[in-house]
Amino acid sequence: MNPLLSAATPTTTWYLVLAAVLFGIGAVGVLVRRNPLVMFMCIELMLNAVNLSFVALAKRLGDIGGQTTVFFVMVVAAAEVVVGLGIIVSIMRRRPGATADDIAALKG
Amino acid sequence: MPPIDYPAIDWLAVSPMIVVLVGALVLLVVGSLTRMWPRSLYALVTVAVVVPAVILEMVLWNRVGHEGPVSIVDDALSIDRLTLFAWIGITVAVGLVALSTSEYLRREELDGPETYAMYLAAAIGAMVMASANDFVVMFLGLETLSIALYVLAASHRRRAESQESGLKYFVLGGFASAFFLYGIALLYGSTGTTNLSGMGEFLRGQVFLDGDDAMLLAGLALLLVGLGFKIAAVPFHFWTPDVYQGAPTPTTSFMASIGKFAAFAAMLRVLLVALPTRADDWRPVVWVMAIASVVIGSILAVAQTDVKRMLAYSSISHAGFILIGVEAAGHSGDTAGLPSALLYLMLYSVLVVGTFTVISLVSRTGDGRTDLASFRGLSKERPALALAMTVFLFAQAGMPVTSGFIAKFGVIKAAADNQSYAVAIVAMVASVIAAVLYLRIMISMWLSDAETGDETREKVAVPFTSAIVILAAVIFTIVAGVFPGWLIDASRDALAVVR
Amino acid sequence: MSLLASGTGEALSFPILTALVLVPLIGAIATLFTTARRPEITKMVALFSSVVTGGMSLWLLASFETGDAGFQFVSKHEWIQSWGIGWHLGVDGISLFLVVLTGVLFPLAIVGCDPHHDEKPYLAWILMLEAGVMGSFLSLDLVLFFLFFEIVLVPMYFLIGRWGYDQRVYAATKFFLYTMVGSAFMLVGIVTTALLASDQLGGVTFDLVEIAEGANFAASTGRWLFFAFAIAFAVKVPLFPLHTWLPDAHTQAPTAGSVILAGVLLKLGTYGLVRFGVYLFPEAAVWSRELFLTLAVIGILWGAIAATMQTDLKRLVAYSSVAHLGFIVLGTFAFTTEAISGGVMQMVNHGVSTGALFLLVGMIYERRHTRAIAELKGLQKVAPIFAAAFMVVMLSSIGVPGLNGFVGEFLVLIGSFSTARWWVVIGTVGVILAALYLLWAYQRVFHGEPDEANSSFRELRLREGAVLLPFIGLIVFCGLYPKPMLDRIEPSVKVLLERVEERTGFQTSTGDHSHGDMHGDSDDESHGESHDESDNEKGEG
Amino acid sequence: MLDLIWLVPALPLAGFVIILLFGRLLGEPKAGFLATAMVGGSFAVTAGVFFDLLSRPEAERAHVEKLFTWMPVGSLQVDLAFLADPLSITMALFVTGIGSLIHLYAIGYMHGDPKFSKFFLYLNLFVFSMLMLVLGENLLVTFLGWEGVGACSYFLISFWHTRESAATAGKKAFVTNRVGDWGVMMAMFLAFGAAGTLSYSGINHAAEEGIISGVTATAIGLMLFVGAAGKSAQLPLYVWLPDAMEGPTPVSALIHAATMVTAGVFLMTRVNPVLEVAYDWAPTIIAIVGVATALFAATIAVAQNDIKKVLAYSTVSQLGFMFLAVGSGAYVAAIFHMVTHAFFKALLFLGSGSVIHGMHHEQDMRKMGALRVLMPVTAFTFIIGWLAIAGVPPFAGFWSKDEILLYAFAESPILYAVGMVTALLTAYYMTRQVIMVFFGEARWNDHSEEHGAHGDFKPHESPVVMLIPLVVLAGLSVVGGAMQLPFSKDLHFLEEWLHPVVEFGEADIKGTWAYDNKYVLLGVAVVVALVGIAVSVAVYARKKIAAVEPKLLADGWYYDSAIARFMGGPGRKAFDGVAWVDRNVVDGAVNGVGRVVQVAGGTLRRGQTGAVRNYAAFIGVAVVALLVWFFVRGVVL
Amino acid sequence: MELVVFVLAAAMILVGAIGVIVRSNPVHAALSLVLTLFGIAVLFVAQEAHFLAAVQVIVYAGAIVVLFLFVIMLLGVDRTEDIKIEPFRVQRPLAAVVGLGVVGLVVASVSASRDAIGTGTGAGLDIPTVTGDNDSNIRQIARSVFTDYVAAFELTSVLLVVAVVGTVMLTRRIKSGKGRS
Repeated sequence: MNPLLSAATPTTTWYLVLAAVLFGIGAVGVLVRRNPLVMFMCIELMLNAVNLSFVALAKRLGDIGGQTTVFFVMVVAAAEVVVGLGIIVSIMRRRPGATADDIAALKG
Repeated sequence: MPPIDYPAIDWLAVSPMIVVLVGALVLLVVGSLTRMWPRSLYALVTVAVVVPAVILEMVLWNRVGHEGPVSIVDDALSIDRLTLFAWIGITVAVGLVALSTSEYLRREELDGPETYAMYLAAAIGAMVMASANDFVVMFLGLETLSIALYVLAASHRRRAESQESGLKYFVLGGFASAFFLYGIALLYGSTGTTNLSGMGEFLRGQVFLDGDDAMLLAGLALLLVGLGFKIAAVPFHFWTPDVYQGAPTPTTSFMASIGKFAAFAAMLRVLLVALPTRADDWRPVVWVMAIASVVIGSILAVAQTDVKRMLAYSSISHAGFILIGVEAAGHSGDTAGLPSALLYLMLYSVLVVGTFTVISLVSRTGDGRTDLASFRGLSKERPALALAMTVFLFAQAGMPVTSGFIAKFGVIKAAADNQSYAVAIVAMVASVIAAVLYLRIMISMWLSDAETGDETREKVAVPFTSAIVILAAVIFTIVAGVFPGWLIDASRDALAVVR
Repeated sequence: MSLLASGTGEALSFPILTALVLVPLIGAIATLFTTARRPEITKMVALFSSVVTGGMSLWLLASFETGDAGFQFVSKHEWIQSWGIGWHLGVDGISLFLVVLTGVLFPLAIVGCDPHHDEKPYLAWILMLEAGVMGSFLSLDLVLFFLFFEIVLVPMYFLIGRWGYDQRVYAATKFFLYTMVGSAFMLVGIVTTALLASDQLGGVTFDLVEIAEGANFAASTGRWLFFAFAIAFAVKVPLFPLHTWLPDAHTQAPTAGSVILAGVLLKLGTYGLVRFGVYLFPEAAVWSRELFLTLAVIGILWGAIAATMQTDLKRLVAYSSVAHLGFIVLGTFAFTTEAISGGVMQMVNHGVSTGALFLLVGMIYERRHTRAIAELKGLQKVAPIFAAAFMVVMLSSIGVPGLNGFVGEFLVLIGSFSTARWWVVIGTVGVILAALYLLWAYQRVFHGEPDEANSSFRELRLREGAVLLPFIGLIVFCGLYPKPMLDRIEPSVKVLLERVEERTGFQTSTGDHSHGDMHGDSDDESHGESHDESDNEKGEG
Repeated sequence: MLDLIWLVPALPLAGFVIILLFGRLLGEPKAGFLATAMVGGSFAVTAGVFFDLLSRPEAERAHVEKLFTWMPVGSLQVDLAFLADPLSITMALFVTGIGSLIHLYAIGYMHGDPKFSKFFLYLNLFVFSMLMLVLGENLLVTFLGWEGVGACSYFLISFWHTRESAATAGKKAFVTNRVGDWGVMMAMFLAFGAAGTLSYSGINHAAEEGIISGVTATAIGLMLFVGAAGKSAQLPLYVWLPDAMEGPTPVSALIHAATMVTAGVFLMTRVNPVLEVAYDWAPTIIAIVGVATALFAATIAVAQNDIKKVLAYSTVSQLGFMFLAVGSGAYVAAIFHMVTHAFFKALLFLGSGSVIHGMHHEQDMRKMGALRVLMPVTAFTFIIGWLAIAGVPPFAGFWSKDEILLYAFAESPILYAVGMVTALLTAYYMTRQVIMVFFGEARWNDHSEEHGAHGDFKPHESPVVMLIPLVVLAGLSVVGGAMQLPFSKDLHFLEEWLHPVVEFGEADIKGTWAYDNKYVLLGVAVVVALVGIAVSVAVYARKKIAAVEPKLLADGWYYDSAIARFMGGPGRKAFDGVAWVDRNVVDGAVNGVGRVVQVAGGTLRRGQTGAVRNYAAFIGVAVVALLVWFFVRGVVL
Repeated sequence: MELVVFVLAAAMILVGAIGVIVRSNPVHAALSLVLTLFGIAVLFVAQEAHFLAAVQVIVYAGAIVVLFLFVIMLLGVDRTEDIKIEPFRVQRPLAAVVGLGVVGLVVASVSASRDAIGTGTGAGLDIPTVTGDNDSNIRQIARSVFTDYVAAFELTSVLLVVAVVGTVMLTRRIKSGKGRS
């Protein structure tokens, strides 16, 4: 075992950094993907990154509030997905196979 | 296992929300179980729900005056005059929007109880946002409002634009919510609480060593992103024109009035209750956002040809004005900023509902005729409607004797009170630029000659319920412009927030 | 010393000033409730309310206490208490005649001009305009003034935009926006003034008199504030180089609009400079006088030269306004009793003569449907009485002694000579140019043999003559016997200048003649030094 | 009687008002007689005042009649008041006297004109204004009249306004006069600044007391002279006067010969104490300008063919003489010459009018000749006027011109020499005119066909209303010199009379060579006049010498056309330039701001692509910016 | 041990996340998302959030991703998206700026103040520590939900109502003709 590994126990910071990276990937995903469904997924990634942060911080702070918050966030995420998918379904019915870039009649 | 120590609930304090919630559920349940209700009844029921809510809010206003502000449900909600001011504004606006929606839905063949239930549910979200003393609660309120608005924006199923706006709003809203939430997480990490007043207290007692507050500030930054998105401030405004234009017009007015009111109330609370100690950090950001909003909103508005879109940009500019008040409120010892922002919101809400109600009538069947040409000849066809629109537009431009002037005056005064003269001047000059767009609409209504094809257009119908809304808004706009004293005093009373 | 001291004692049960504002407003609303099928009733209602207003203004003139410098008929009520804004109206020698002019001009404009379509809203807007203008001249509260000053734009916008000529929308929009830019600065200035004064006054108030009497601004602050006000007024006046909205607005406005615009609206700017610029910020006004004098003189010449080259008769008259208003500004910033009194006279006189000129041009347009000078010819032969009326008004505008235009101009120039010598020397050249452009225009329009299109030009009709008669009467009367006016104007001006002198040490009187020689520069320098000293005092204080 | 002085201007004013209201009702000729009666009445009152003044001791020969306070503000207190003193009454006498004669004449001259009554309307208004000018107690009342006569002159020059040239001439007169008015206004400002008053007595008193410093007095004097140069048609502002001949001939006689144009001389005389205080070079400038104008105009007159143009340039020239007098300090001589000039020049003009009338509005002398037979009275009176102006003793012009030249010599022999040359030229061109019009062969028969309507064209003598004034004026031209004869101190009636106003007199040149040899000068003058006449006769009657009428002189040294070319060329371009800048730069900046906003809006719009991913990206960038700011605040700072 | 878990879970998370944004087929993306969600669930366990880990797997990985897949199938939008082409030239550079910027700055901020974390006086301090044995995680959450967060909890009911009604509103077929009346 090299000393780095042995010395290293993942601290809260590690989790936070991981969460930040995940959040960043999610954000980049929203920017680069054109399929609205995949964009939603990326938003889910971002929310999960936040959840991860909350949980890690809750542990570090010794406060259950962070975990409770994650619980609520999950509810919100679920609700968002439901509604978001609803919107997509109603759009896709009208325009099957449209990408996010195609849906740009309103501009200027 | 120790028993759960349920928090005591001050039922009177939450009664307005309960009334609204009950209204929403009644509409939903009874409405979906029965056949189509008679014309306008859904809207009238909504109004009937709103009226007692407003009354209760006034009772609470009085109570808070006597007993002082309280925080209830384990500090999750603050019942102070900031809350109540916002609540009154929100509920009144809901009533007005509901009334103006009634005939719209009939015309567009979308009638049903769901829209009204959605309004009321969204109103609860908005009320929660305005009163939340906990970030989690605020986030949930925000999401309730937002999700309802996503749905409402996309709810005109015959219009592709409506669905497009719903999708855009949803994607960007979700994106911004994630930032907002991340901001909450980082603040939580730095302070150990999600409670606003708790956070404020903690920060007051905390001395940060070098760099220790970096996470706090990063959280603050992300929080401002979320809030900036909701209030539609530059540079988070990109959704606004598209969504305002595409959404069904009553929904647009809902967003512009209630949405903005709730978001600003939440913003004020976050910044002034949780983070007043970091005012030196956020004030410059708000300053930049304010200036950028007034200027860019105005400039972009000038280049438009669609009235709804113009007003969307102008709402960005108005948001900038309100941000000036917020910025002023960030100065230590300031007593003018918060009241001016609230006053602006109250006056603007009514104004914007009136404006969009007119637009919803002019947009004619299909809700598509919102370009400038559609307003051509309105003064001949419907002089009273054109006159009302003129009042609204002048008010938005900040002409005296209308509420718009009082609103701007208050904000400018707040800025001047804190020596932010540059902001004040930039804002006033930008409002001149914005005046161009109001003038353009008026030119269409009053000064343009009829063109071929105009006479074959569908005539603009002015149904009774919408007329009531417009009349009420006009009266309020002028009365508040001439006798604004009571509103100013009320907004000033809101200074005593739960800290 | 207080300007208010004598005025408040007035025990008048009837709030005449409030009525002056409200009667036209009520008239406007009443007009809207008349039926469109009976236009004559609409017109009667409108005319009635404007005549009542005019009558009240004349009554005001009659019962005005001559020799009393303070504000009279003061009407002071709480309005927006929480912001310290009050309904404070009052009239003194400076505003009195502007009020009367407003009261007299509007009925004449209503009678004398025909909108041709949509008479009802037209009259309503005119009456609303009257209320706004009255309010502006009477307000003694900064916000109240701003309110009226700004609201005036709305009726004017519609009057130009709806009843104007082919370029009306452009002109109306330009007018509206241009003026609004100025107001934007003024609003910030007003708010800041009140807030900065509140420390010295012990509370925020927008009351003009209280601020002016009770507050003293540091030199640099006062200058900034002054400029915030001055920009708005400079646009309104309009002062070179902010004048280009005016030719467009005047040219495109319907006749009544031009008459009112030239007659009273422009005076809001010059009046504002005196009432709010000089009165509130004497130090800054004195400090910046060279700038304003220079711009005024440039305006005089520029307006005159530009007027000479116009091909549109109305545009020519519009540019002549730029030149004439330059004289008023020149007088204002000369800070002598004669000059400012002359400036106030000139405000009224310009209103009368240019108003009449626009009426006449409007009549030409009614008959010929053109304003192009090139298309008019030989009108004097076919319509000698019309030509004579035009001639009298034009001579007044040129500033021929014995007519009213001369009095103001002369007093401005002679009054300014002691404190602004070289500006006067140059500015007086404008007198020459006035003759040039007006006579040249007159020659092209009225002289010569009328061609076919012009030979059927109709002679002045009775109604038109009846409208013009009061104008001509005023032109001659004020030219020959301005004493009653000056007697009322002078005390207020004197007090104002005493204030300027007291605050700045600027030598305002022309009284000392012992060194009245060509070396005027040395005088100016000594003035400069003295007010520099006072700067320092205020800076420390 | 003195307190009735207000009646003097009031009567013509009343005439004006009556004709204004009832002019059409009165019609021809009643309007004319009414107007004449009013001016005549005015003359009578003036005469009464004159005798009243005469009956008083010299010190009391000044009376101020205040009507009301005109402009009281601050330290400026201007009354509408009249000053009856020897100078003003002298002026008023000849203004009303000659005025009434010319009114009478005009009744005949304007016969048949459709605007007959309007003509008298203007004429009465003019007399009123002129009386305000001369009777004014202060500079401002004078200025009122000053501008009033200018306006009336404008009306009357362009009386036949359908004629383009008349309209242009009127405008030119007014505008050129305005240039002079600038000077008068400056002088008023300076005087007020220095003396604190505009009243003549105040200003003159201040000058005498030394309150007005030399430099200010110089400025006042020169500025007034600028005004006088405008009104009295001196270089460089004389250009309007020849053009003013577009007006009806009675107008030329009244306004552009006898009265209005002398206002400048009057004004300078009025403020002579100020000129006395001024630096010495100031009057010298006036004298030089005067004599230069005299010579200049005389040279032009030599080559004119229009009967009125000759007289117009002659007027300019004679006015130059008056200014030479003023500049030399010979105010009395100036007034003297003004009066005599009024007599004979009015006579000449009226005579020419009579000729024109008889010739059916033909003004070209080349188409005249031998008219003495057909128009005997006109010819006779015209010849008297000619002798008067040519300086032949004992006619009026000789005495007054001689007195001026005497003073000029005392000032400087050069001035005298130039004056003499001018006198020579005057005799020459006036003789030329008389010969061309009244002698030689009749050239008008040749052109009879040109007179269209009048099939059998034949010049005729004028009606009697026109001849009476001619005769009266001829009489005055003969005896007018008696006012002021050089032979003895006792014969200096005018000097004596004006003494309260003009203290400067013959005593002041005592001891100079000129004074001691004034009879020599007298003789030289006679010789010069006769030489001029002789040469002219040789040229035009005997045709022994070829006539020298170069185009240069006929076109007035091209001065007028140079000005016209400048005004039409660079001047107009400059004005156009200002208008261009106004439109494109000043207004262009305004519209430019609007365009900038629009362009900015258009550019920013492009960021609003409609693609939700772009929006997200922009928001993301803003997030990064915010994070950077807060990171900087938190960590770096 | 902890390290190994963390590294493995982090690898799952990141691989899954990258999979979501680079897999051109939406079905694959959804499946990658499942991977990430599982990885997060693992870390929840590592951070003593047992209840949340369960919910994460059941609700998130189970219900939500299934919903995604369902919709993909329903709409037949499982066509691959050509992610090599980017119609907006600035989009990817901006994305890079945003990604790197957000990650970099948040990481920098977090590490700058890493020592300050945990100094906060949380509102939940009276609740026994997460690691304590005296109360299970689920109980603690329950207690927290019904005391401190009862308002939020109640609000979720509204939220869910909104979501349900909203979805109904959005997806209900439009009736042709003159509506329901």
